[in-house]
Amino acid sequence: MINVLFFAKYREQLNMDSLQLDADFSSVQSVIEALKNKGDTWHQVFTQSGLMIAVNQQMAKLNSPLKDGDEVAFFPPVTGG
Amino acid sequence: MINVLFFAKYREQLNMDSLQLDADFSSVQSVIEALKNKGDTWHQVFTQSGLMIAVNQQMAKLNSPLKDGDEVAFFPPVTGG
Amino acid sequence: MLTEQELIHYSRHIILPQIDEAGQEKIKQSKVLVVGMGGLGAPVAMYLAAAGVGHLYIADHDQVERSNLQRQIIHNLNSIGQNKVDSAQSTLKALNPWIQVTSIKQKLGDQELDDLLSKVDAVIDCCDNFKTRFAINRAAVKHQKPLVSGAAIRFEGQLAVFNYTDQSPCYQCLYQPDIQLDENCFDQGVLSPVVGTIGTLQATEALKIITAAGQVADGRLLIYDALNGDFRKIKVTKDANCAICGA
Amino acid sequence: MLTEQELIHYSRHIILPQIDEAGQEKIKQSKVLVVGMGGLGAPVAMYLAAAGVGHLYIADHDQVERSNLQRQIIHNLNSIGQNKVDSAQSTLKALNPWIQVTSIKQKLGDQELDDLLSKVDAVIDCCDNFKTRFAINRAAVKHQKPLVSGAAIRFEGQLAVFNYTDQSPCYQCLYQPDIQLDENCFDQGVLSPVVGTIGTLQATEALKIITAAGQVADGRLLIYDALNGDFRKIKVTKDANCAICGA
Repeated sequence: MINVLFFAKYREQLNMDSLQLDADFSSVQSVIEALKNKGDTWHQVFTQSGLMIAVNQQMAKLNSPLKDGDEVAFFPPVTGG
Repeated sequence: MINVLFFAKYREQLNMDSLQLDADFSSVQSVIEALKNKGDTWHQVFTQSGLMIAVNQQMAKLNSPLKDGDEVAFFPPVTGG
Repeated sequence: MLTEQELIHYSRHIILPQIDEAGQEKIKQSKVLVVGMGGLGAPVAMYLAAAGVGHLYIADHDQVERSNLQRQIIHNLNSIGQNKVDSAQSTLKALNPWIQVTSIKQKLGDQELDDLLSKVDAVIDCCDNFKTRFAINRAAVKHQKPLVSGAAIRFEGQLAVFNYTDQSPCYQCLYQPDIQLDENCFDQGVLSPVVGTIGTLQATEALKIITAAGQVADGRLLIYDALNGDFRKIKVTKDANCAICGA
Repeated sequence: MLTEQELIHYSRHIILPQIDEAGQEKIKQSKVLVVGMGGLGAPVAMYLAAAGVGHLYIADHDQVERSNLQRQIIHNLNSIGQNKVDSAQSTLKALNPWIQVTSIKQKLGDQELDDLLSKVDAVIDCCDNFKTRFAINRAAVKHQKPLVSGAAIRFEGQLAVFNYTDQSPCYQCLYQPDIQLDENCFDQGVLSPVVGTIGTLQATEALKIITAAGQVADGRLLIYDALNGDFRKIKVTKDANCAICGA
């Protein structure tokens, strides 16, 4: 089981702040693949450039490994000032 | 066991942001009594007017009951502007 | 209707889908009371003016002193000795010509607050003492107007929205009126931008209330500790026995 | 030495035990570069000026437009068409006569940043594009100067301190240089006080770096979502293979 959180723009676009995935995932990349299959909006959000990832409140990468019970958070890059 | 957190001015005055009390406490008041006995600074902090209390991230009162594993946070009132 | 120049002025709001032209029109139609033109009131009034709140009521009975300038960025060297509301009004009118600013120079008691709360859509509490904070809350509850409350001192700040709905707590559900404490910046000091952080958060909640964008942060207290850069949220519930807002 | 008038001006800082007269003297001796005089740069420069940063270097190559005034509170109606640094400089000098302000009107490339970073104690990134953000980071790493990075758009903000110690991550440990994104306020919009919140948090971290008060918030990214009033902290570690700060 993986807890998935969506912050800021992604939370708005998906109209959801969290969901639970009841399966095993080896890496962040595999979670993203699963989310992309949930529909058009999902596919759009998870193919945007610069997607930022945190696993258990620590910055992570696409190939970061996951274990049961991990929390994966997605949030957008911000460059404006 | 009770997890005790200190925020803002109290954290500074006690030079500590948290501690663990390994005993049973029936209410917030009994936690305060235990803390007051830890020394002069502790006694001073916990006799200040307006002490604010949260139990498990929810506002609480002196007579709020506690159960094993609760988190009790103390923080000062602020009126400045 | 927004004029062509207003559409340009507010274009960075209007492009936000949660605001849009309709939201900016709501901001233009809104009337907001800001109590206190000190450390908190400065950024609150400046950002609400820049954002286009159509009618700002600003209240303060003090004059600008040199020691205010360390953090009260609505005032400047030329303001020293002036009434704070007069100094604030010139800054606000220079930021935005499309808004109306009404200055209130007297100390606010129950009667003045009763009158003011009948006129505005929301009140932003930027004052520096519990007595006025409780009086503002009483008037806000009486007139069923949202109260955006901020406080800051030393390296600490607090933020909460009260009285947003029938189910929301009021200020007196959180703070007991018998509290014996009025720490002020004169005695205790305050790090300059800490008031700015709390004030800008107050302005944001006010704009969310006016436009119905997002979720207003009511029913909770935000605690900010600048020394370790920490923000905490504490849930605050309505006290059914509250002397002010209880049934 | 602080003069008698400065002691009054800064009295709300000096009374703070973590600042004291010695800390205020450090603030007076400090030199800080603020890149960008827009939404973030406005509150950063105003609060650092009010707080007494002795020498502010402010950089921006743009002119003030009407649409800036919705959030860039350092500028006003009279500034439209002026260089942003000129408009900013007059506001800053009116806030505090004891400080020195140096304006840089050109676009900053590697060479200009190299020169500037050799002169200052810290750099505050308030710019609006990744290219400049990466260039500022390179210069900050080269000169081993702390970088206080802020960003804001829509209802969102981010804050981080980089390069504070040898063990701290740099901007490029967090953001990859191949990122294809430059969302700006022109396309995306921004809620007026959101830039104020991130900017005041940047100013606070800068003052903590200068005075060594509290714990500087390095090694983490703060994410602010104004729509639900949420703050989150994400741990950021140094990337041993970072092309910029790696060994």
